Amino acid sequence: MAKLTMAQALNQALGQALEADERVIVLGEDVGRDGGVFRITDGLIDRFGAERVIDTPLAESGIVGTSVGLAMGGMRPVAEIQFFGFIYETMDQIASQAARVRFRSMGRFSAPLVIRTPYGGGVKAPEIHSDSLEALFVHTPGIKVVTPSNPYDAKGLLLAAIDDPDPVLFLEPMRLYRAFRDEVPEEPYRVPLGVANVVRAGRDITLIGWGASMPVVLQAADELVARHDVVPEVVDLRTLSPLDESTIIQSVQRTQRAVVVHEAVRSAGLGAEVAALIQERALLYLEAPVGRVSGYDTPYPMTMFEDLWLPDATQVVSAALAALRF
Amino acid sequence: MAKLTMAQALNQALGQALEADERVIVLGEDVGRDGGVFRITDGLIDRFGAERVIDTPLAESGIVGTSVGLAMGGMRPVAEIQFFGFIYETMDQIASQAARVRFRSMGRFSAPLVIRTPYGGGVKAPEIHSDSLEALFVHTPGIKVVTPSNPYDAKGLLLAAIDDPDPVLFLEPMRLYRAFRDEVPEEPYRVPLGVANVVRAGRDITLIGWGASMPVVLQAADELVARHDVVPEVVDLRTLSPLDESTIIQSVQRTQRAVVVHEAVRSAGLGAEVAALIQERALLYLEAPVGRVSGYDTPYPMTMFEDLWLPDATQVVSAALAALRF
Amino acid sequence: MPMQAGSMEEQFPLIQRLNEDGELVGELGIVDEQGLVDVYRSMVMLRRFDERAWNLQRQGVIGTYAPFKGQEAAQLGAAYGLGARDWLVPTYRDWAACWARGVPLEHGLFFAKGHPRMGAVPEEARVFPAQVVIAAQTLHGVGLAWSLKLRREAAAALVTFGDGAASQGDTHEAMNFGSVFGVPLIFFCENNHWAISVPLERQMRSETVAQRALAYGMEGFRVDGNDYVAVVNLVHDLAERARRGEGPFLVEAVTYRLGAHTTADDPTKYRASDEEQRWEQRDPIRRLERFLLGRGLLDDAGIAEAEEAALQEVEATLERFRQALEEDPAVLFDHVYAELTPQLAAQRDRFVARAKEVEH
Amino acid sequence: MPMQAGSMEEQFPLIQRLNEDGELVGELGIVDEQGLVDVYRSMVMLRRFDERAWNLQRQGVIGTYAPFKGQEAAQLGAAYGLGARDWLVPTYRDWAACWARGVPLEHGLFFAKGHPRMGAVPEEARVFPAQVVIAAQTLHGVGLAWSLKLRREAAAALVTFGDGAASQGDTHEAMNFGSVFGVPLIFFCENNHWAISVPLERQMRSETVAQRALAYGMEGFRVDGNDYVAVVNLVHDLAERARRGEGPFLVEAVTYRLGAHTTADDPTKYRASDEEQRWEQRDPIRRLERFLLGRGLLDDAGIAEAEEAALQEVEATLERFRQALEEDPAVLFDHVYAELTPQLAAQRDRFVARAKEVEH
Ligand SMILES: Cc1ncc(C[n+]2csc(CCOP(=O)(O)OP(=O)(O)O)c2C)c(N)n1
Ligand SMILES: Cc1ncc(C[n+]2csc(CCOP(=O)(O)OP(=O)(O)O)c2C)c(N)n1
Ligand SMILES: [Mg+2]
Ligand SMILES: [Mg+2]
Repeated sequence: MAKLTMAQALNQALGQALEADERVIVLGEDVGRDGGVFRITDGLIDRFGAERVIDTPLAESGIVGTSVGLAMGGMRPVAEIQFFGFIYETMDQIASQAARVRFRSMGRFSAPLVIRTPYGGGVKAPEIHSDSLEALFVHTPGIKVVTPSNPYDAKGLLLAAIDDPDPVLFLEPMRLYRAFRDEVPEEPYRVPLGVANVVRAGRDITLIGWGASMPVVLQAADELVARHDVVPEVVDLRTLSPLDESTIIQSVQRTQRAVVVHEAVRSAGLGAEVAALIQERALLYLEAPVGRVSGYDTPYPMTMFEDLWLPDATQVVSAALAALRF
Repeated sequence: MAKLTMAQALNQALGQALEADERVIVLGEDVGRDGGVFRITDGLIDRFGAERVIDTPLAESGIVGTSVGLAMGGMRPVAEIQFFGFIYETMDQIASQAARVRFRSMGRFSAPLVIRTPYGGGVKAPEIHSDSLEALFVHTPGIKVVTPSNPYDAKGLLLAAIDDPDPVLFLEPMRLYRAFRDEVPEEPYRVPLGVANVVRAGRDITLIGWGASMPVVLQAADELVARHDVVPEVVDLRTLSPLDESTIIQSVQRTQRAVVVHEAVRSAGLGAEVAALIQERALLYLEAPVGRVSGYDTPYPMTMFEDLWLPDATQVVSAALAALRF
Repeated sequence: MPMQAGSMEEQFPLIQRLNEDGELVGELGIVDEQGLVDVYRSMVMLRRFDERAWNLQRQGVIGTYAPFKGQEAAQLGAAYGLGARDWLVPTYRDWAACWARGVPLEHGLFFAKGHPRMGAVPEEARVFPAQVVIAAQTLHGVGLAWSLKLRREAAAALVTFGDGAASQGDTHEAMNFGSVFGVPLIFFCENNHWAISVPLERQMRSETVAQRALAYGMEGFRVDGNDYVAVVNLVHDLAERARRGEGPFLVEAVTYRLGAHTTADDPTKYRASDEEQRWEQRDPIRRLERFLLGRGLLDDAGIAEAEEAALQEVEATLERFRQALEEDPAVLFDHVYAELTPQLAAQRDRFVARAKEVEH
Repeated sequence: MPMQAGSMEEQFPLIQRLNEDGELVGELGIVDEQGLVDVYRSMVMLRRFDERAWNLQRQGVIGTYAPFKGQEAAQLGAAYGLGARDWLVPTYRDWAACWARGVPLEHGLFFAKGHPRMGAVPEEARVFPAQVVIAAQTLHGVGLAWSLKLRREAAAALVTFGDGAASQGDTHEAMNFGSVFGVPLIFFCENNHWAISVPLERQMRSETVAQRALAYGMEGFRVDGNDYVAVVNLVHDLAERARRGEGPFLVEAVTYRLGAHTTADDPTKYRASDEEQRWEQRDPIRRLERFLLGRGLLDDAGIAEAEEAALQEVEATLERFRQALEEDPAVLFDHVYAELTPQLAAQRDRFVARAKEVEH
């Protein structure tokens, strides 16, 4: 089996989807000749032509809005938004259009499109390029939200997202595009949407993360084991909407403690939903408050200081220890 | 003192702000001759002229984006977005522009604008006209989020919002515009931002709501007292960002139970943040999980069934009793 | 020298075939005289429906309704100009156009009622569900037309939008995408001169909507939107050209919103009644009626008969509407996703239990 | 007959005063010969800065940097065409224009470094902070210009944006608002022919950006953006007219991005080197140099001297940049709101404590 980076795994998935299904097209800014600013669509235009791998004009609402029409017209568009921070430009076409087509038409129409977008910090990108805005879309019924944390999941989740009959927002942690390699099977496979991954079984506390935060969570888990004799269970949510609540609850019922980790701003982030759920469904099991390790309530910082701003393993370890000593 | 509806109180506040400060202008779709689709700006164009009470072209990003430029240029624009559901069209200008001007320029510039918008259900409005999207903006640093639940607060909060040196999203529960009247002093006054209102002191449970949900919460409180011998404390958040955490926590530390009520969709709604906060800072006081009474995880429904979909007092009472019997 | 404003009305002259007095000033083109009688009868029926819907709102039977009174010729011309395999992407005021493309009229009432079936367009009708976010559908029209092109379907699409909608960023992005990708689409602007209370001249400084086409290297046309003959011929030609790959096109149908913006609106607050009266003279039905009377294709008996048939049809529509009112509220949960999520399944159960409680 | 595409380049002819060979083909207008020597020297300095910034990124001193190489004449023409009380609303590639309006060049490095001071424009400079969301600033430009009009200030504003930015909905809304409210603004499009890897002809089907003005009843102009003399005179005239209330205007400055999109970009992937070479011939600095040499206003010694002065100025800029690197990270919390909220005060304390820990 080949060892691929997440970027390569995603590229392979897109190629296989284009190959398998004529209805699939890829569109966005610079996805054609340039292969995307992160090279995720590299080479696709040569294999599938400019009619199916399309450089669009610079307009995000245009990209998603036409994708909605394309999807309603029977195509399977995979749209790229160049950075998640620019998603605001097309919020209406996502939240009020793509996510509502099925509901609005009582199932007569649907909008099975995938919106891929790089997100997260740590690569010293300019302003508005590093924001983690997943919570906004978890609060939006009608669209699914998915984010892989490793090359294997990236390929399997993306293929599942393209198959899915509903619109999917597919968040790619840009810091992880080339951070490490995984064994990735050559043939197409699916990782089902809606199912969290218990990355490590444990007993003392549940650490919950997703996407870009997973390496931080895993590093913290290592430290907890190595230095503090704490064996955490680690859950990678993978699909953020709909949430795999039962995996979360079952884990916390056993471990009785939890810390949730995300890069997004703290207030009204997805960590709040996870904490609210746990106290709702497992209060009597809880030995300590569900801890949140997150970004601060400031705009994503100028990158000179982003490393100080981003959650790191030390903070996760401290939060876990605080929960254990509560 | 005159008894005014919320619509009248808001209209009075706008008139007084326009009168007191030349820099204040009012702009939006149909705010001029028509006086706004809810008549909140009624008569202002006659008093202050079409240069200060401005009918704009039909473009929300245009309204907020030019308001950002106006504010940076020294004006105090009060922009109206006709219905909250259309805010998506201008998310970038709110979240990445207005909310970041001060941060981006290290304080050299600021964007002191107010965006007023009617929100919430119960008036049988068309699709996308009744959504409660406050959580999206509580998750957006740099902007304040305010919502009154009665005529008195409406006037005082709006005048405070217009004074505020930072951008404020001002959410007006359209169901309450003309639902009842309050004594409202004629002279201008301010209700400070960032301070929740303990509407009723109580002992057995804390009911937390805001804006359009407050009448539901109050009705539930009445029922709890009258029929169940339960004396709830009722908190009206009023400012949703920044949250008045200490009022919430202090109340729950006394009552040891809480239910939070909102019309917005449940997942990742502001109720999650309130619940997460409470378990974080008052877990050992909690005798029961913080309950959430909210909309369902569907798009805001077609209005034939909105009454069934919206939270009502019965649900709040049940949630409170569940917490008490936990 | 830059182009000076002021010449656009000349550059985009108003295309007319049937003038205000009902005189033919061009060719009938694709329509024949008997067909025009049918169109006349349809218009009368639609006008009666529109009035009836207004009253239903006043009686509290439905919620906010947006009347299309005055725009019947523009809407029917657009709808009937299309071919059988062409698509319509409508806005919220287009019940006449939708009806002509196979969507039963009660959908207009569903929409105003907030009935879940409002957008459940019949399978065979090539029509998108109406939506209310101004201009969002212009991009859907581009995407749909693009899908037709990609799938090599010999079909075109027509997307409608208002004069106010022309100010939205989405409309610009749609026209730009549409022209860059050469999609088989007609951008059909129903310029009824008002966006709620904002008149055209405060919506834009340009004289015409049609001239926007110049920004995109697209062909633009201004047509008398109250002249069914002109509209249907223009749309027919352009749809054919679009199917041949010559699209997209921009059509500005110059018409007028004879009624209020919606049942919640009071136009006396913001517009002069003499303007309304001037446009009453240009009423598209009256114009067609005069033509038909003049040609001997219609007489008083025919008019009475048209009215009679209209009332019956409207009654039948109302009857279908009433019968649809028995709807299971739980349907709200069934089309959020293709399959119920675990969360929604649980919430659906709670909702159903509560609905039962409330019933009792 | 609708307007046919194909005539726009004639309708908006390229305004030029100094041709590619450095020959004067129009009047000097507001500039004098000595002033042109200064502008030449500035351009040389800016070019050296731009190259140096590129290298600083390669050395890891700063992050992603967007070079303005090739656009110096357009930017300086725009900046110097404005009056002292006029405002500049820039995009992210406009460090030359910003510098000419009083923003020290190290701000370009701050921006690329992600330094909190990137947008801390000096109080006296009438310049907005650069921001990266394509086209968002076009609306800020309209709002700012509107505020000048409302406050009866005799001042105008100029907002810059790229050819790619012309596709965004915000640009449309800005031009429409601007023209409806008659604001004293120049929409200044730096058409450098590329939006990252997307060439102009796939960005829009129209031949020119200038013709977009027709959609708004606005005057539009196409100017040779590599011709400082043409640009500065045009902007000067339009700013004056804008201050008199005749605005807004659209200017398309036809230029070329001689370098990569940013330091993260590799243009050999998507564009032909002969195109680049063709535009190297039109380099704005070379053109001015030829003119000055031809007039005897510059000689080899003068060129060498300009280079020398440029290097010194760039060094001084770098020195100021380096000295600014000692910045307190806690500043991130101080400008979220005018006052720290209770949450932010607590979070700031935690952040400071942690920053101290990390230091040790
Ligand atoms: C994005 C958005 N903004 C505002 C509204 C509220 N609104 C509904 S109709 C309307 C005016 C539309 O005018 P026009 O496009 O001319 O269409 P008409 O109503 O005349 O058919 C407005 C402002 C909306 N539905 N969507
Ligand atoms: C809303 C938004 N979408 C995408 C981007 C990413 N991006 C940065 S520059 C650029 C191309 C801009 O082209 P143009 O407007 O021609 O300006 P130029 O870079 O040529 O100066 C893109 C797509 C962005 N910054 N903002
Ligand atoms: Mg209209
Ligand atoms: Mg460019």
